Amino acid sequence: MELRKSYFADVRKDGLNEIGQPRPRLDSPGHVTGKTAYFADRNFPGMLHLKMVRSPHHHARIRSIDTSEAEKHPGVVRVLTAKDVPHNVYTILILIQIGPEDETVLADGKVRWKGEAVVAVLAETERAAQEAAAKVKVDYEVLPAVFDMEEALKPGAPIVNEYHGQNYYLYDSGECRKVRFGDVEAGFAQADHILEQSYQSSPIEHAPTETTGCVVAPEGNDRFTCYTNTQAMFFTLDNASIILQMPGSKLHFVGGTVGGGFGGKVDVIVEPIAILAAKLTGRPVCFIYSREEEMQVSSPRAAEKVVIKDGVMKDGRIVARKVTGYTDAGAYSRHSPYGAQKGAAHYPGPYTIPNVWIDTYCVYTNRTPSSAMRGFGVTIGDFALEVQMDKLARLIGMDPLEFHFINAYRDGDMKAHRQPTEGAALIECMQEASRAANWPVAEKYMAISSYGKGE
Amino acid sequence: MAIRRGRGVAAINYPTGMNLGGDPTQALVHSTPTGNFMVTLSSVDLGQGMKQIMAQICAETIGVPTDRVVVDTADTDTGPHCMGTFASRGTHRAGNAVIQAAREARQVMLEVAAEELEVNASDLETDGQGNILVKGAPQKSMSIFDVALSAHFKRGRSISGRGMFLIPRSYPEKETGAMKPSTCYAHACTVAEVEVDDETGEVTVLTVKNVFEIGRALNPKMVEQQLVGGSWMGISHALYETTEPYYPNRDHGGTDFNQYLMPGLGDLAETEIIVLERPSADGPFGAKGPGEMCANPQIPAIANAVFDAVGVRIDALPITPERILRALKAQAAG
Amino acid sequence: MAKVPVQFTLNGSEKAEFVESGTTLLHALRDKIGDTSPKGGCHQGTCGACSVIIDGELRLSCLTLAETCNGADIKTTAGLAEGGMLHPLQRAFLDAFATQCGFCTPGMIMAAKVLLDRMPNPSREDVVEALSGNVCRCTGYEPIIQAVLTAARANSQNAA
Amino acid sequence: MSLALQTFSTVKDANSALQASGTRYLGGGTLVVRAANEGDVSVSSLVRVTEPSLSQITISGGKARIGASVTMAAIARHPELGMIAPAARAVGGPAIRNMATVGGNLFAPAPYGDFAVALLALDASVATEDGEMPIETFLAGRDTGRAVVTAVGFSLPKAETFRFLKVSRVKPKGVSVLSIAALLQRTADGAVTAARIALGCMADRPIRAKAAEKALLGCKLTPEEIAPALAVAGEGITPVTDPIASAWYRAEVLPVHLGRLLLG
Repeated sequence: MELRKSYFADVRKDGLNEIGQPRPRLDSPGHVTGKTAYFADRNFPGMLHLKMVRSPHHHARIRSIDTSEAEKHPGVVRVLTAKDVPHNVYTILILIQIGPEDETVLADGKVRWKGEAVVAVLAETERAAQEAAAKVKVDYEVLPAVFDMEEALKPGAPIVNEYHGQNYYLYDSGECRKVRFGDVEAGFAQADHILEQSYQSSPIEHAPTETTGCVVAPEGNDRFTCYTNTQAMFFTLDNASIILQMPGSKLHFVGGTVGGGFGGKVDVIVEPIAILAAKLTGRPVCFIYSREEEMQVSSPRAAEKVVIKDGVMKDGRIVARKVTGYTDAGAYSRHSPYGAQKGAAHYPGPYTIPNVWIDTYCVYTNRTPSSAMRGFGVTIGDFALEVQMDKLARLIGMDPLEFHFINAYRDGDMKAHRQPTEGAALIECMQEASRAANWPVAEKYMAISSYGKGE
Repeated sequence: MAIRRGRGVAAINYPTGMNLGGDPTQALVHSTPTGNFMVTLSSVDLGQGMKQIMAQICAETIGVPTDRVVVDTADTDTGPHCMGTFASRGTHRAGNAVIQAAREARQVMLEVAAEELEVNASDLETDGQGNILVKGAPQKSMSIFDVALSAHFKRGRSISGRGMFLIPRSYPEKETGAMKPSTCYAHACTVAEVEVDDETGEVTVLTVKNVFEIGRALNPKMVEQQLVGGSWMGISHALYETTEPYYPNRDHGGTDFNQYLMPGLGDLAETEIIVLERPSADGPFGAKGPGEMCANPQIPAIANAVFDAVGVRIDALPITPERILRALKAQAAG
Repeated sequence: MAKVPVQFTLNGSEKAEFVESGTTLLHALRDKIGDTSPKGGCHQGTCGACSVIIDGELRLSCLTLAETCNGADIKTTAGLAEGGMLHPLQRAFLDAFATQCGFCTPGMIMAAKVLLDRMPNPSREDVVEALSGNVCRCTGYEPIIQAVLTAARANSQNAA
Repeated sequence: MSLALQTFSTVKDANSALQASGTRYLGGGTLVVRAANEGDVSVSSLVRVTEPSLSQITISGGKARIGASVTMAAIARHPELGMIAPAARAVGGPAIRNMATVGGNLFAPAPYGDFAVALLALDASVATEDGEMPIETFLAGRDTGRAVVTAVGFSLPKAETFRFLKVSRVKPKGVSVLSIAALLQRTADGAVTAARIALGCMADRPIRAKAAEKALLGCKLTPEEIAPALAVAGEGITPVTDPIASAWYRAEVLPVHLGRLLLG
């Protein structure tokens, strides 16, 4: 890695004692000696193992659940169903007033995705829990499922999630988050070329080497200590408090040392049910996702679809950009309404475009609920935007890198969401990339700066 | 058979912190009797090095070496609230909270030293090595060790501070979408060079040259760790990763590390990282959040490079050999 | 549930425990003996985080039944540092900033150790092959490869 | 019920124990312990054998006999098995190769079982207590047979006659897109007089490319002369679809990779 200190030297104070110094990491000695304590390194005598019985169907009504055989299985201590969960219908962003509550801790009457948690089995050993889980009988009536976002948005599509009542998240702005800037149709009318293209992505798993999980120990005083690898301690504690209808003062979370997250550990999934299990049995409980659960049950990055329509001039100026973004939330909201909205703020990318129209939708389908991942709301949008930029450049016969310079935002430029640009540095990144990659551009582009067009 | 070469470019920006703000983080800092400093948080270290960076930020602010700072996180019985580690917010939000707490503790520390040295606190400075000096008269000094002892046992002062950082929440205007999503943005530009086997659709990423602008590299080696790892993940997202390889058929999702595909040690691209620093107005020492954006620009850069190599556009991720081969066959069929 | 005796040497000291028949070595080490340096990343044999050295060979403790290890000589990353001195590999991982979350690190170090024990001067390709069964999601692998190559160089300089 | 391991000193005793339902043979553990870890409760009892012959490699008279418990690592480093070492090294990473056995590989479903592909090309015999059978017969019936495999045997191929290729997305340790093993006898001027080609991932278990084998007879290994064999390489295949590749993709690239192996 090279630090190019020549850029922005005038606005940066170097020569500090600790900042900017490559100090060794204080946690690394623990890592290389195997001494770093992750949540699963806590082991308590008498700890129970929680295994989840999951829906084999994408969408189904639960006619009945029979746990009697499982309860009799040797080593089984307790079997939990929806009725055991004090506040079974929740949504994690309710803490920042983004509702409605739309997800069940344990399925109640219906499952909306393949892999949904239905019954929790607690046993003395993992093996006993697995054997008992295989004995839980759930009678399902399979319902029509919808996987495709455009299908889900059509009239008459099966309703995925009754708590919403329609297959999209209803923002205060309506069925999508909107950004309107300038007059996009006038921009298209003025453009030399119009290019409309569609991009899509598949769900992506975070795949941290440490799977999601927690170990809960009763403290003996009505408090419960939850050793967890959550990415957000109080966020998880406060949601657990709501779900369990238990004062937060009864909960003690210990964590902060996590074997990789990448956004995959911000859902509040394992902790509430494990704390409930510890409370109902009086025993320590561990609930750790298997690798298979981590891969196929934990929330992935959402599948997205992005449609971009651009109006571009022969001289390289983009004069109008219309973006329609669809985020596949799967069956439940989790963080997706937030992510779709973040996309609306991110488009039209780091470019100054006078006429912009953005709609971003958060759509419900019977796919695995998606949630945050590294680059949430932006990564797939950047893929779409930057492939589109390449196509536009080629459409007008211009070098793709030079085309970027023409449109790059600079300090003072008004963004589509009506914030003036501050602290831009896109141009300098591209100038340095031009040098590093030996991809020459016209001298005039090497002479400009993010400090603004006036300079 | 032909191995065909292409290159592509992409440029991006990325907001630091939770979209639209409203995401607080607090920190507490206190000194021990011998002038070591404890930072208490509930922030989560996912492996990116949050603990180390908070130690360096506290040390710089107080004026002691980093090894005199201990970071205690994350225990909800002791650590004050942090919204969490996500949205490239950890360094920015918690860092600001630590600075504020450390400044308050530093002020008490200087006041105690001022009493001991019989000068005004405003006339004191730290040397970064653990000593407090009188400005312009460095021979008149006192170690932080002694200042802490004095505070604890003689003066009855708590060298401690409280920090809170909150960017007020922005609410998007319904019709126009006017809003303030973030206060600062990191930037990047990546040029990727690939080879594509036009008989099998296999892509080899030869080089990725990444330029990242991240505000301030608080610890350059740790920045490098994250940027190199992120660049690898970007390549992985571009070419390999999916939980539903044959959607709309939802079968055949990988359930292990053999079948959920990511580049192996034998697939690594030659990776160049160049870092620029334009300090942000509200970042701790100017830092922005590099953690997420470093994995973004490789994806479109590779997509564009594949097009440059073989003339087919793959507009769906991941860009698998199968998708390329199908496109090449369609192209050949006219 | 039938308990069976297991007895082996772990990092030079004798261990004897009763475990349930069918218990993996990973569980025996972590839950019975208290050596949590091998990590359970997948329990499938696909991530390498549980790697240990059994009688000089790299093995996956998640797929090895404890009772098949009677009499074996087992080494884990927890036993690598001697007399408070880090092993050159551990030192190299620190210096190369080759750990981020650290979860894969003990397994990586085990895989690297069997390589260097057999091949003091490995090529980059040898390192790539030796670590190929170990997954890291944070680093992009390059710092880990560099750490192993550095440790090898340090070893050969000490030997010279 | 927990998972119980029974250890026997003879194959005979192990075979008796394996008659009980829920009982599986424990080789290297890479298949069966994984299944148990993942919650396959159909496995309740494991059986292993400590008979030393199962771990022995014997080379004599141009023939190799490899005990079923011999690991991929042991084959890869055996000085007289260099010609098939690439197939052994194609299995897993180093730790897996120290555990995975020849016997286990015969049962590994696609996309695993690369070493069995090599054995199929070598026309190996598979031994159980009941005697020996050709590997093709064994593979066809492997789902129903319950007897412990004790060894595999094959004639050592002459240098230059045996070729092996594994194609994977992830390197160096990746699961197969496909694997190909070919045993080719040729005249002094290079014309093929006998060919045996085995394919991995072209069905749920290794299969032969019989049409291609036939089409290669009399051909020299030039692009023009092997073209007819490549054209029929896909006859009779039913490739697997899995996260690595689809059946379509595997079928499409099979002739490409077979061509590269033959011309390489």
